[in-house]
Amino acid sequence: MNSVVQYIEGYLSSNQTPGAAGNLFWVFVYIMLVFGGLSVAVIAMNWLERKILAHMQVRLGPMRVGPHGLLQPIADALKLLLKEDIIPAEADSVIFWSAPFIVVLAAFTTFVVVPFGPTHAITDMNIGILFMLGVSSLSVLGIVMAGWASNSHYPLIGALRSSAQMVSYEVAMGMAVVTVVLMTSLNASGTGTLSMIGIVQAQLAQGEWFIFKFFPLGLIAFFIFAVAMVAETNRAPFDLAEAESELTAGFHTEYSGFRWSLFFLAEYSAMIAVSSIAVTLWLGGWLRPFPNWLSNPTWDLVFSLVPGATFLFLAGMCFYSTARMPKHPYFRIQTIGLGGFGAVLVLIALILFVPGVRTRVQDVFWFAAKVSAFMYLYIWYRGTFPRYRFDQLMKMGWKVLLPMGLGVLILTAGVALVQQNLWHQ
Amino acid sequence: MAPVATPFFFYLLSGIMLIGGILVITRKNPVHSALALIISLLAQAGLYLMLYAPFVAGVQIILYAGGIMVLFLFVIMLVSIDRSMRERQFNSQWIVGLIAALALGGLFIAVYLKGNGLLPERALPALEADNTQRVATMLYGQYMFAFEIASLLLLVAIIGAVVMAKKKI
Amino acid sequence: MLHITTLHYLVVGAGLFLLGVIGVLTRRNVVIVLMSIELILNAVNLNLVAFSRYWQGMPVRMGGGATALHGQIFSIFVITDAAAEAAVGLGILIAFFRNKETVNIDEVHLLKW
Amino acid sequence: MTDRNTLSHLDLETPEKPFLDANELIINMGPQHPATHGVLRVILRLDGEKVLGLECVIGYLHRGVEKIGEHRTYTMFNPYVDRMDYVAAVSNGLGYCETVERLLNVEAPPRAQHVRVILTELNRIASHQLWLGTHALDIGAITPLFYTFRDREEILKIFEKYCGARLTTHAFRIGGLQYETYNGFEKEVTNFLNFFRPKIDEYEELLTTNRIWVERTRGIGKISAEDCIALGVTGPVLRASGVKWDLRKAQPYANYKNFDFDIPIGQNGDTYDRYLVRMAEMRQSVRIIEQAVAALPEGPIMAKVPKVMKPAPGEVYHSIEAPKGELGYFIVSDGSTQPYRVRVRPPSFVNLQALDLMCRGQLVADVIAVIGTLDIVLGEVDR
Repeated sequence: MNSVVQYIEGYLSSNQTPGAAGNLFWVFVYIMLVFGGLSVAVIAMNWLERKILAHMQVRLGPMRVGPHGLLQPIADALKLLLKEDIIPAEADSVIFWSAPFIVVLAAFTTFVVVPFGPTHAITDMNIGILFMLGVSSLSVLGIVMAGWASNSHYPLIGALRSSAQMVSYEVAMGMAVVTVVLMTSLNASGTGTLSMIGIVQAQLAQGEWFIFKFFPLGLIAFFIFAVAMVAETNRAPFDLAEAESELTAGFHTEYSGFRWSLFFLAEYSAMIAVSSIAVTLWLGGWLRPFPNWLSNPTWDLVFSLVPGATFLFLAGMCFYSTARMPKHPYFRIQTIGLGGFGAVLVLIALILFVPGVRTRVQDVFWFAAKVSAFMYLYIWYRGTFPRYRFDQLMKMGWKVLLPMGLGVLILTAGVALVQQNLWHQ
Repeated sequence: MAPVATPFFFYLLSGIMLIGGILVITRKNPVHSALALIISLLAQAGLYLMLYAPFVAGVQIILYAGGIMVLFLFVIMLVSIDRSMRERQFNSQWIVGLIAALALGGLFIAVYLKGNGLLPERALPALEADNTQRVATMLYGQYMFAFEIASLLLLVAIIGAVVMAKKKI
Repeated sequence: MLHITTLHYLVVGAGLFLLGVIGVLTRRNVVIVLMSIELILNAVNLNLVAFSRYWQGMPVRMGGGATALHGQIFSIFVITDAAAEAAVGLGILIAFFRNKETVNIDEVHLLKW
Repeated sequence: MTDRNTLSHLDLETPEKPFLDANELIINMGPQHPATHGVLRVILRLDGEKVLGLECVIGYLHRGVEKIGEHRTYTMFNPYVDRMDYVAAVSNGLGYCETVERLLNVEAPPRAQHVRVILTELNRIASHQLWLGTHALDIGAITPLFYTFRDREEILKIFEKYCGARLTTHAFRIGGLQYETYNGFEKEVTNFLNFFRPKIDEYEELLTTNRIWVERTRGIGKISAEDCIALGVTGPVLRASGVKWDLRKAQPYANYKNFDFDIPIGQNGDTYDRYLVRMAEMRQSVRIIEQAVAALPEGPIMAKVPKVMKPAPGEVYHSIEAPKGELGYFIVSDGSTQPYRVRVRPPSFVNLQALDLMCRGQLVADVIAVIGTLDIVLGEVDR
């Protein structure tokens, strides 16, 4: 028993990722944590998207299941699991059956290298960002398989559209990513890195997020990536693959029940994955704001209190809504539920205030906060923009983003060369 | 990180790879063949990782599995495969072809049996850490010219493919 | 056999190569023939990377050492060529299909149409 | 005149040569499809995503309205016409009542005429709102739908208060109105106008300068004025092609000649212009209602019509400017209590004929946009 505690303590004091340390037990724990957290994030995202979109559209959104519809995603999940799983008679059943799993697998596997903190990653790979782009590009295969196996015109067109779209935007995305990789090489040794953790550490060492590097070059590269990542995940305004007004539902038209929910899960996981890439590459990953400038112990303390304070604020909102609930017996359970949810949030906040937890977890908090900003953007786009047409989408990818990416890459290389030469003199 | 259970993973991955290869050449439906090929390619990427070539593995996944095979699937879906699936799958000279291939296999076996001692076993260093940087240095240093020619080749291939596949230019 | 040597990789590569050759020589469907060519290229790649690994263990005076990554570089070039080959091959296939309405390779016996 | 070839019918009878083209694809869009506004079935022949031609298959909502008219008395047939263009039921009723009034040689009193104009124009706004919401939804902007439906609710409330129904109103009677306006009708309508004016700006803010919206609509589904006239296309579609033709000005009915309003026209005849024309029409409708409410006269609401209507034998064709275009009624009387023949010229049906011409050479996504911009209601197409 004592040795177990020592084992855990030994890990907690180490400063390596479990993968790099070769510690299989902790790798397993981390995989469970990441995928559990991811599932919770997808569920929360489902609720938030419906709520935020509803409020943008002057309506309330889900209000029935649980207080303010908080339990709606669970009800949805139950409904999907209990639905009949239909495989069309003429479908290629093996491929039809396996396509959703490939999509989900591709979306989940990318999280192996996402750094939630300097030690909070399942593993750190030498080819981290390459691995992420490669594995996320495998989801195209799942989509093509789903569209083809359904043996129906709409899914086929949806699959062709989405695969063409994803393959095209990967090119522009790659250009933006290479720009960042080039920026990481601005150190004394002159070699860059593809490792996700290495990229964040390079930002820390250079004292600025890469979005501000060589202003406006970093910003343009970020913009290219931010556009390409929306296209890459097939979300509005680039949601042609599942344009409901044209192709009913695109490649998953023929899917129902559990398999459909897997596509849903994969879509949201992929959104979180690409947002994680954007955060890691341009927005300093797990770094708190101003890690170099405001670096005395007082500021360290202040910033490490922010996560707990955020949860306290959310809890306060919960209690405020509880107080505003109608005083009617019909709403009693909902009021109690909302109050209970607030209490849970307070509990989390209190745990986050414990000094040992505080310092370990605040990295994850900053990372999650940055990612959620992107998630909000996704919802905002969806509420605001009409849909692009396919040729316009392609034109944008190949004629606007790609030349822009090439230009930024060349300019960055030039500026970096000049700076590097100055360095060595 | 030290490699774990190397023989197990080697046999697993090469088994998947070879089974995938067999499926590629025996399936009736080209889509099934393509998917088997993708599985085979992914297993091969795993083998590259075991050989401490992470960059090649990454390129294999992005380019082969994510790029070339999507192109294949695209074309298979564009051309109608129903008719060819109902027809004879192997050509009339298949026996001759098989014999020729097996003769080549015999040649391989002979070579490997004969030359087994040529490759003495050595203690190999684990070199994953800066593999990508080294590959980059070589690619843009020593092999600069070849790299440029490769890019030219790709350009020609793009133009050629467009010229051939497009009805009206 | 507990230790995996270079020879193991070479044998696996040869097996894959053979499968590719059998596919090219026996199948009628152009798409599958093209895929078999990909198999052959991949078998070559596996050998190249395995030899690259082998050379990393050789002494530096013989051209080995940690920087002996020529095999990996070559495999990258082979992948590039495979991409070019696939693009052109599939382009030809589409043109062929449009004119002949078939994907059978033994019906390609004219040099013009 | 238009070139015959551009209008030549799509030949679907002769079977396609199999595998002639690796890219050619026939897609059946509808009748159950989220973007065909009901039960329209469109057979698309595609080259990849490009439309080579299309054919509409209609009749899924056919209820034989014209035939029913021959077996009902003039009064009994009145509620049936509401079921044709159910989003602009008031206009349908106005057209029918006015046609029968012409057959009977009676004229509705001025107050009735004014109320008719107010309700018809309110209905025009409601119809355009529904068009805007669904059209934007088709193009992928999901938010305008909720905005327009929120505001359309206010109009429906006024209808409900006036005649008890929200959608199929049956607001008018032959010879005038059945109901006097309720207390505070003028005030509520004025309130609505004040509420609605900034809302049009809100819609326009979401869409008019939205880059994606402009890219999706400008130059899409172009149709020239000549083609419009050759095909008999009317309404906002015709006006967006630059023809200043509005029956409210050209052949004033009700008492539209007393009101001052403009006819908005476009130049390019594309989807974007049709959007702008309809937005401007909403503003003009607000202007008309404003004047009508201000000048609402006192007086009777019903002209003297016989209890049993037996119009003298004869025939009348009368048409009005419905929100979707020229809505015409051709009624033949044989002197009995029932019409000998009722023929309706529905704008949606005629406008739908332009779909093939407008979609040729465009992409699948544009077919959706063009169906949306034609603003068809299948109840009216199939009758």
